[in-house]
Amino acid sequence: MKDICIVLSGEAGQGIQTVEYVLTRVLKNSGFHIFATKEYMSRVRGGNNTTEIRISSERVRAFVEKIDILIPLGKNATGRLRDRITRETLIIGEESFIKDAGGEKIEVPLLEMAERIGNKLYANSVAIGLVSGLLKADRETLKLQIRKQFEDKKEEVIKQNIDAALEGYKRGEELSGRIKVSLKRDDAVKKECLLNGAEAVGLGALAGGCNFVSSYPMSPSTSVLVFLAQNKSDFGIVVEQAEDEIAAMNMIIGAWYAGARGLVTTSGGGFALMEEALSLAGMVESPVVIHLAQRPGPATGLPTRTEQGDLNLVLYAGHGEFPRVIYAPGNIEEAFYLTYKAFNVADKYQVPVFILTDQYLVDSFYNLPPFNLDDLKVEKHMVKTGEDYIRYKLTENGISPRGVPGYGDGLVKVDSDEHDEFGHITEDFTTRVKMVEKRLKKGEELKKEVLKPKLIGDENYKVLLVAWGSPLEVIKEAISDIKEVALLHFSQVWPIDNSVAEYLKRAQKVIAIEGNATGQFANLIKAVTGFEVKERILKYSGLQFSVEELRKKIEGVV
Amino acid sequence: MKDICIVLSGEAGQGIQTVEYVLTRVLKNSGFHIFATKEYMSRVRGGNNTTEIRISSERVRAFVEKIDILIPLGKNATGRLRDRITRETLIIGEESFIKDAGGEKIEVPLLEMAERIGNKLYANSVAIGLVSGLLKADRETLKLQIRKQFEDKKEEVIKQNIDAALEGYKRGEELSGRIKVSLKRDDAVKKECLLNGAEAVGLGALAGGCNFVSSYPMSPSTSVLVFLAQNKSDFGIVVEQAEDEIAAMNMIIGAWYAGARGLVTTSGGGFALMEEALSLAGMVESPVVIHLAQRPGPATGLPTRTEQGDLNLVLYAGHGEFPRVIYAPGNIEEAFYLTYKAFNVADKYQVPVFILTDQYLVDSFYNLPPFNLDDLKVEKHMVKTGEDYIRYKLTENGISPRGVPGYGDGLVKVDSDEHDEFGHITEDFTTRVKMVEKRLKKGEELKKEVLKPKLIGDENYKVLLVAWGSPLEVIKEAISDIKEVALLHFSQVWPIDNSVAEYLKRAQKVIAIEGNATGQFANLIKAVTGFEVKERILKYSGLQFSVEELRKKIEGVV
Amino acid sequence: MDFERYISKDIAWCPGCGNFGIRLALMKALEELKFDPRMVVIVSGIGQAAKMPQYIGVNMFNGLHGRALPVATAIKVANPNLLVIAESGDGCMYGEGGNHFIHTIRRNPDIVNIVHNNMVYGLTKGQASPTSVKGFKTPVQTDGVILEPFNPLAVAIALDASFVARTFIGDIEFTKEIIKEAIRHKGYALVDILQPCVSFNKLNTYEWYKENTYYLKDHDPSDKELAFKRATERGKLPLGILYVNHNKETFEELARKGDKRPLYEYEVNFEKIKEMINQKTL
Amino acid sequence: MDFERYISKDIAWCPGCGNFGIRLALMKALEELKFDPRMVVIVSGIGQAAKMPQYIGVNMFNGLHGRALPVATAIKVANPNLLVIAESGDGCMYGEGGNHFIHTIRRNPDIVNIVHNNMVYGLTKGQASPTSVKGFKTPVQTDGVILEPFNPLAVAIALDASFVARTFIGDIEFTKEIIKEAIRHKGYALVDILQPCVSFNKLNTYEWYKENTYYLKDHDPSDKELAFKRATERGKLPLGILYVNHNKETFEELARKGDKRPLYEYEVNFEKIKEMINQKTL
Ligand SMILES: Cc1ncc(C[n+]2csc(CCOP(=O)(O)OP(=O)(O)O)c2C)c(N)n1
Ligand SMILES: Cc1ncc(C[n+]2csc(CCOP(=O)(O)OP(=O)(O)O)c2C)c(N)n1
Ligand code: SF4
Ligand code: SF4
Ligand SMILES: [Mg+2]
Ligand SMILES: [Mg+2]
Repeated sequence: MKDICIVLSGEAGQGIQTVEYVLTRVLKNSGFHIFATKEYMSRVRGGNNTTEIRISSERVRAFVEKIDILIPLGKNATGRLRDRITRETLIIGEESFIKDAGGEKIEVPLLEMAERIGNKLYANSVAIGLVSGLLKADRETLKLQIRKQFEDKKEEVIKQNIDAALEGYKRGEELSGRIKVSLKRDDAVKKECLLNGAEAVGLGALAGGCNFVSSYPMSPSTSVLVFLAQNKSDFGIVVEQAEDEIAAMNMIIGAWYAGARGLVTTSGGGFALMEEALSLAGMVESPVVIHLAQRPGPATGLPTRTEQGDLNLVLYAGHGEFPRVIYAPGNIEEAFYLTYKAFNVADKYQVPVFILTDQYLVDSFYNLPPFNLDDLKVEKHMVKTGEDYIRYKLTENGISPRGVPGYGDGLVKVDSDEHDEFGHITEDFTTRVKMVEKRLKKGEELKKEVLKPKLIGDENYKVLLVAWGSPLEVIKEAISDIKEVALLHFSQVWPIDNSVAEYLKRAQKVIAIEGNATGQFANLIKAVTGFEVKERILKYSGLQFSVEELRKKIEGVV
Repeated sequence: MKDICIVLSGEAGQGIQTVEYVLTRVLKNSGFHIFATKEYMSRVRGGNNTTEIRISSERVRAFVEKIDILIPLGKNATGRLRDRITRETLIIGEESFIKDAGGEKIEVPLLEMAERIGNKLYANSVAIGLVSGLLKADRETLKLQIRKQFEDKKEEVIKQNIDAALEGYKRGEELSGRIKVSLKRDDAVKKECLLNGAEAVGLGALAGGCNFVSSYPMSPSTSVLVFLAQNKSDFGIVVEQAEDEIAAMNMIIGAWYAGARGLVTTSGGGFALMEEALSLAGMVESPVVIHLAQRPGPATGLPTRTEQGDLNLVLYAGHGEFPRVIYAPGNIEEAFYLTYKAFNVADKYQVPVFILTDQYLVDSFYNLPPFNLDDLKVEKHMVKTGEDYIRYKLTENGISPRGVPGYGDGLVKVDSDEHDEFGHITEDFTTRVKMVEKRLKKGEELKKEVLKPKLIGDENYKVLLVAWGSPLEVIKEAISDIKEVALLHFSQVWPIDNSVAEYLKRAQKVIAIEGNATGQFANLIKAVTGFEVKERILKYSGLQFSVEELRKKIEGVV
Repeated sequence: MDFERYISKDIAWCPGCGNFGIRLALMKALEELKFDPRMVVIVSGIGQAAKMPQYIGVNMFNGLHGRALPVATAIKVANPNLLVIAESGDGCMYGEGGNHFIHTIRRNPDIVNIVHNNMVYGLTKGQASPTSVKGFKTPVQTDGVILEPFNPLAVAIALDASFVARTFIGDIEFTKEIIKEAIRHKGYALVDILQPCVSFNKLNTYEWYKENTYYLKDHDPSDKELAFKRATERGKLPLGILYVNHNKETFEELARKGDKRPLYEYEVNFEKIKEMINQKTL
Repeated sequence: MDFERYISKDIAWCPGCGNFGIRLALMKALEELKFDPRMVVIVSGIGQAAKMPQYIGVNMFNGLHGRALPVATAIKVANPNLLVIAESGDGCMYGEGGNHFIHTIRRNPDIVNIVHNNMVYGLTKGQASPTSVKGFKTPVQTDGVILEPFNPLAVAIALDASFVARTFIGDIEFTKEIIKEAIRHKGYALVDILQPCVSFNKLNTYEWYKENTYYLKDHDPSDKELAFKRATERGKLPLGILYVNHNKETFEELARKGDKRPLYEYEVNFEKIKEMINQKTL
C-alpha cells in the first residue's frame, strides 16, 4: 500500500485536535483515503498527546508505527516518539521544537510565519497549510475547511487564518519534493464521510430508535454521550447525566419499562457499578443496550488508553443466571450496524445487549461510504395490553409479549423477586424452576441470531489468527501480504457457537490476538469448544496493536 | 445409617427457631448425633417455614427428604410438605393442625396441655418435651436446656416451661413405641459442639485475626455480621453497618491499608455493587476477605433460599485483570478453617480472597469435635517501613512488602491509577506492562497454595462425581452405599490446576453436581482443562439437594 | 374496589403493622382522586414497605433495594401522563438509595415519594436504619446506634425540595389527605410516613409516635427557614406539610421541552440521520 | 519543605488553576501545625482535585471516584492517631459519592473533608457537576443545566455536621487558616473550597467568585438556624465557618470505646475463641 503517515505531537491544550480535524477533512476532500487515531494522556493541559494521520491511495484503516512526517506543535513533543522516529522521518517545524529529535529535520518557523500574518495563535493554521502543501492537497478545499473551522469568529480572524494556511501551503509545496511516495487521488473519496467510532455508535443508536440516554461521564465512553446530547433536540431524545452509574442503569431500565428505547454508555469501572442493575434487567426481562468502551484496568488504570480487558466482565456480569448478547464491532461500519441492531435484538428478546468497543475504536476514524439506511427499521416488539394481560406468560421460546404501562387495558407488573406469570412475588419452587428455564430459553433462542465470525485472508490457511473487536483492521493489513494465513474475526463474542471449532481444527496453528494480558477470548473459546488456543499475541501496555508489530510477530511464527 | 428425621413446620413468628435451638441441644447432650437445617420464606410473619432435625447413631450432616416425624406448630403447616409425607410419617400435634395431612396422625393437644399448666404460650415447650420423650432423651438435660432458654424470664415462667416440657415428655414417652428405629447413643457426642455455617465463618474470621467488619445487611449473609457484632466487645473488633455495599467494601480496603484485617459479608446482589471496589483492591494490591453467602438470583430472586449461582460472578468480578482466590467450604469444619486461612492468604499475596458459601451451609448445623486451634496463627505480612520505602517494589514473585501508614519511617502511597513503584500515577507504557505482569505473577504464585480436591468414595471409580461447596455432605451420604462411584470435591474453586484432568480421564463417566442451572463449575473445568463434563445434575429451585434425590439420580446413571 | 383487582393475595406483613394503614390511605387517595389504575405506576425497592405495589392493583415496578427513584424518574419523563409513585422503606430510600434521594430532589420530577419510616430495617429482621434513634439496640448495633439519625425533612428542605411532608399512620385519614396533596402538587413530593414496626422496633411504637409528634398549626409552608426550624428542632416531630415551593419547573417539562407524548410513540427520523451522515462527507 | 519530599514531579494541572493554591494552603497548614508527614494520610477519589496527594509528601490513598470518605473513615477508626484528610472534587464528593457524604456526616469521624468546588467536572472535560449553576452550558448539558444546584453547606448543616466552612482559593491565606481550624476541630469537618477551573468553567471565574462571595462577619457558628439561613439565602455566597457543633463524640471514640491503639497492633485472643467454642458444646 502506498501511504504516508503523519504524526502531530504536542501538549494537551495546544490544539492538536483542531489540526487533526481540519487536516483530515482537507485531505479527504482532496481525494485521499485517510485514517486517523489519537493517543492522549489523562490530563487537560501539558503532558504529551499525539495524533496519527495516514494518507493513502487505497483504503486505509489501521494504526502503523512508522512516522513519515512528524509535526511537533511544541517543545518536548518528540521525546515519547523516540522509538518510532527513523532516519527517514521528516521532522518539520520550529527549530526549538525539533532540535532534540533524530530523523531528518526541516526547520519551518511556524510561529514566526503566524506572527507575521497577525498572531502567533495562527501557527496551527500554518501547520495545517504546511501539510496540505506537502501533499499538494486541494487549495480551495483548504480555504473552505479553514473558513468552516473558524466560522464563529470575526471575518478578519477567518481571513488571517486562511492567509496563514496559505503561507504554510506555499512552504509545504516547496518541500514536497522531499516526500518520496506519490499518492493517487480518487474523486469518489470526496463523497465519502469521515466518522469516528463514537459517532458511529451514536448514529447506530439513533437508527436503532434510541430516545433515552442516561450515563455518568467516563473516558473513553463520554464521546457517545456527547454526540447524542448534541443531537438530542433534533431527535427528541432525553439525555440525562445521572448522579452515578447505578442511577444511570436503573433509569434506562425504567425508561424501557415505560416504552422508551434506552442506552447507557460507560467504561469498565462505571459498568462494574451497574452490575446489580444488569441483573435486574435479567430478572424483570427488560431490554437494555449498553455501550462499554474499554480502557485499561484494574480500577482507574489508564483512563484514556485502550485495552480489551473487559470481556470476562461483561460475559459474567451480574449475580444469578440470565442470557445476554455481546457485540464487539471490529470497525466503524460495524460500530454503526451493530449498535443499530442491538436495539432490535434487545427489544425482541428482552435481554441486555452490549456493544463492546474500546478507546482505540471510539477515537479512530477513516473515510467510508455513507451508510445505507434503506433496510434499517425500528422493530418494536411492544404489545398493546388487554384486560387479562400478564407480563411473564410462559411461552414455547421463553419470550413473553411485553406491554408498557398506559398502553392498553392491562396492568404491567414487573418484579426483581422471583415471580409468577403475573409478575407477583412468589416462593413456589415449581414456578421458580419454570421461570429460570424461561429466561435461559431466551439464551437458546438467541443462538439462532448469532453473527458468524468472518474468515479473512487465505482460505487455505495453515495459520489461523483468532481475534475479536477493534484489532480487526490492524490484523487485516498486517496479513495482507502473508500467504497461508487467515484471520477469523468475531464481531459477536456472545453467544458464540461450537461450529467455530471446525475452523480451528483445520489450521496447523492457531494464534489468538487480543488486547489484554490473559487471552480472555481464547479462554472463552476453550470454555465453549474445548479447543485450546495455545499461542497468543497479547498486548496490555495501554496502546493498540500496530500493523508492523503484528506483521513481525505473525511472520515470526509462520 | 440409623436415623430419625423430624420436621418442625409453622408460620414465621411461631417460634420454630426456639424449638429447633433447644431441641437440638437436648438431643445432642443426650448423646445423639444430630443435623439440622431450615428453609424459610422472605417474610417476618405468616407463610410457612420448616426446620429439619435428623437424629442418628452415627455422624449425620445432610438434608434428607423423608420425614419420620412431623410436628406442625400451627394451621396450614403441612400443605407445603405434601410430597415429603408418606404413609410412615408420624404427624403429631393439635387436631386442627394435623387434620389435612396424610401420614399417620397422632393427636396431642399441645395447646390444651400448655394452657393447663399456665399459658398457651408454653405449647412450644410441650412440643420440645414431646419430641424429647419420643426419643427418650435425657430428662435432666431437657430441664437444663429449657431453663437456659428462659433464663432471662421470671422463675415462675421458667418453672412452668419446664413443667410443660415434662408434660410433653411424658406424652412422648408413651408414644415412643410408635417409633420403629432405635438409636444408639454415644457419650462422646456430648462433648462436641453445635455450630452452624455462619458461626463457623465468624469463628474462622476471629481466628484469622479479623478486627474490622463493615457490611450492609443482606440475607443470608447477615448472620455472620450479627455473630461478629455480638462478639465485638470481647475481641475489640470494629463492626460497622455501612450505608451501602460500596461503602462497606471501600471501608474494608481502607482498613487493610491502615493495618487492620477486614471482612465484608454479603450476598450476590450486594457483592455486585462491590465490584468496582474489588477491582480497586486488585490495583492497589490490598488484601481483602469477602464472605459471600449465595442465594438464588438474578436480582432480588429468592432472598432466603439457596443456590450456587454466583461462581462466575466472583470468578470474573471487577474490571481489568488481577488475581484472586476463591474458597468454597463443603461443610462446617471447612467453613471455619478456610475463613481462618483466607486472612493469611489475603495478607501474604495482597489479593482478594473469597469464602463462597450459601444459605444452606450458613443455616445448617451439626455436632462436631471442637476445632483444634493449636496450629493456627495470624501470619502478619506487614512490614515496618524505612525512609526509602516504596509500596510497589518490583520483585521476583510479584509480591512487594506491604507497609502501613504510621508504622516506620516511610510513606505509603497507593493508587487506583496505574502507578510506578512509588505508587505515583504514571502513563509510562513500560511501567504499565511491568505492573500488569507483577500483579499476574501473584496469581501464578497462588497456584502453589492450591488446595487439592478431595476424592471421596471408591478409589476404583467408574463414575466420578464432581462438585464444589455445600453439596459435599449430601453427596457423600448419597453415594455411601453405591459401588464404583466416587466424588471429587473442590473446597477451593479458584485457582484450580490442570492436574484435575487426570482424575476426570480415569472415569468412564463424569457427572457434575451443582446448585445452579448452567453448570458453572463444570464450565470452568472445561475452560481450564478442556475436559467436557457432559452430564450434569443441576438444581435451581431454591432448595438444596437431598440425599434421596441424588441417590436416585446417581443410581440412574450408574 | 378497583385497586384491589389483580393483586397478590397473600399479604406478607405482620398483623398490626403500620403498612396496612399506608396501603389503605394510598388506595383511598387514588380512589378519591379518581385515578385510572392503568395510568398509575408504583415503583418500589426492596423491603417490607417495598412490597406495597404487590398489593395494589396498579402498574408495578418492584425493583432493587435503594433504586426506586431513578426508575421512577425515568418512567415519568418517558411518559409524563402517568402518575408515578416511588415508595419504599427508610433503609431503601435514605440508606442504600441516599444518593438518588438527594439528586432526585435536585431533578424535581413530578412524582410522589412515599417513605415508610419505621426507623428500622424490617425485612432483614431488625438492624438499624438511617433514621433509627441514637442508642437503639439491635443484633448488629449491640451497643446501640451511635450515628446521628438522618433527618430526611431537613435535607429535603436544604435542597429546596418542592413539597415536604410528614405524617403518622396512626392517623390514616390525615395521611390520606397528605398523600392527596402530594399527588396534586406539581413536582417532587416527599411524604415521610412514621410507621411502627411491631416486630422489630419495640421503641418507636404507636404510643411513642403519639407522644412524640404534633400536628403543625398555623404553619406557613412557603417559609423555608421556618420549615427548617420545625424539621430540626429537638422535641416532638411535626406532622403535616412543612415546606412547599410552587415555583419550580419539573424535570420532565424541562427535559422534554413540554412534550408530553409517551416515548413509546416515538418514530425515528431516518431522513435526519441521512442528513447528518451527509454532513460528515463535507 | 518536608511535604515536598517524595512526590510526583509532573504536576498535571492547568496553569492558573485554583488547585495550585489549594495545594499551597494545605501544605502550609500542615507545616504550621507541625505535622509529621508520616502521620498524615490524604485519601482522594478521582478527578483533577483528587490528584492532590500525588503532589504532597504524606501517605496517600488515591482511591476510586466518589469513594474517598468510607476509606478515610475506616483509616481513622483503624488508627485514630493519624490525621486523615479526605480530599476531592465536587463531582467526586457530592455526585458519585453523595451517599457517603451524607452518611459520613452522620458518623462524624474526626477527619477533614476538603472539596475542590469548581462547579464542573474537570478531568472528564467539562460536564456539569452537582454544584453547577442552572443554565450552565456544557457539551452534555447542551441547553444548560436544568437541575437545582446541590447545596453542600445547607445539607451538611441539616445533618448537623460538626464543622461546616467555605472558602475561596482566591484568598490562599484565609483558606489556609480555615483548613487549620478544620484540622484542629474534633469531628467531621467540611471545607468546601470555591475553585475556578480555568479550562472548563468560563462562567465561575476568579472574578465571578470575587463578585459573588462575601466574608462572614459577626457570625455565630453555633447558631444552626442562622447558619442555614446564610447557607441558603440568595445572592452572594458566604465565606468562613458557617456552623460548628462542639458537642459531638466522634465515630472512632464510640466505635473503639476510647481505645486509640492502631489495629495493626491487635493480637488474637485464641483462648477466648476456645472458650466460645466450648460454650457451643453446652
Ligand atoms: C443491594 C441490596 N442490599 C441489601 C439487601 C437486603 N435488604 C432487603 S430489604 C433491606 C432493608 C429493609 O429496610 P427498609 O428499607 O427500611 O424497609 P422495611 O423492611 O423496614 O419496610 C435490606 C437491607 C438487598 N435486597 N439488596
Ligand atoms: C466510577 C467512575 N465513574 C466515572 C469516572 C470518570 N471521572 C473521573 S473524574 C470525574 C469527574 C471529576 O470531577 P470532579 O470530581 O468535580 O473533579 P475535578 O476534575 O473537577 O477536580 C469523572 C466523572 C470514574 N473515574 N469512575
Ligand atoms: S417486620 Fe415490621 S415493618 Fe415489616 S411487616 Fe412486620 S411489623 Fe411491619
Ligand atoms: S481542568 Fe480545570 S480544575 Fe482541572 S487542572 Fe485544569 S483548570 Fe484546574
Ligand atoms: Mg424500614
Ligand atoms: Mg469539579
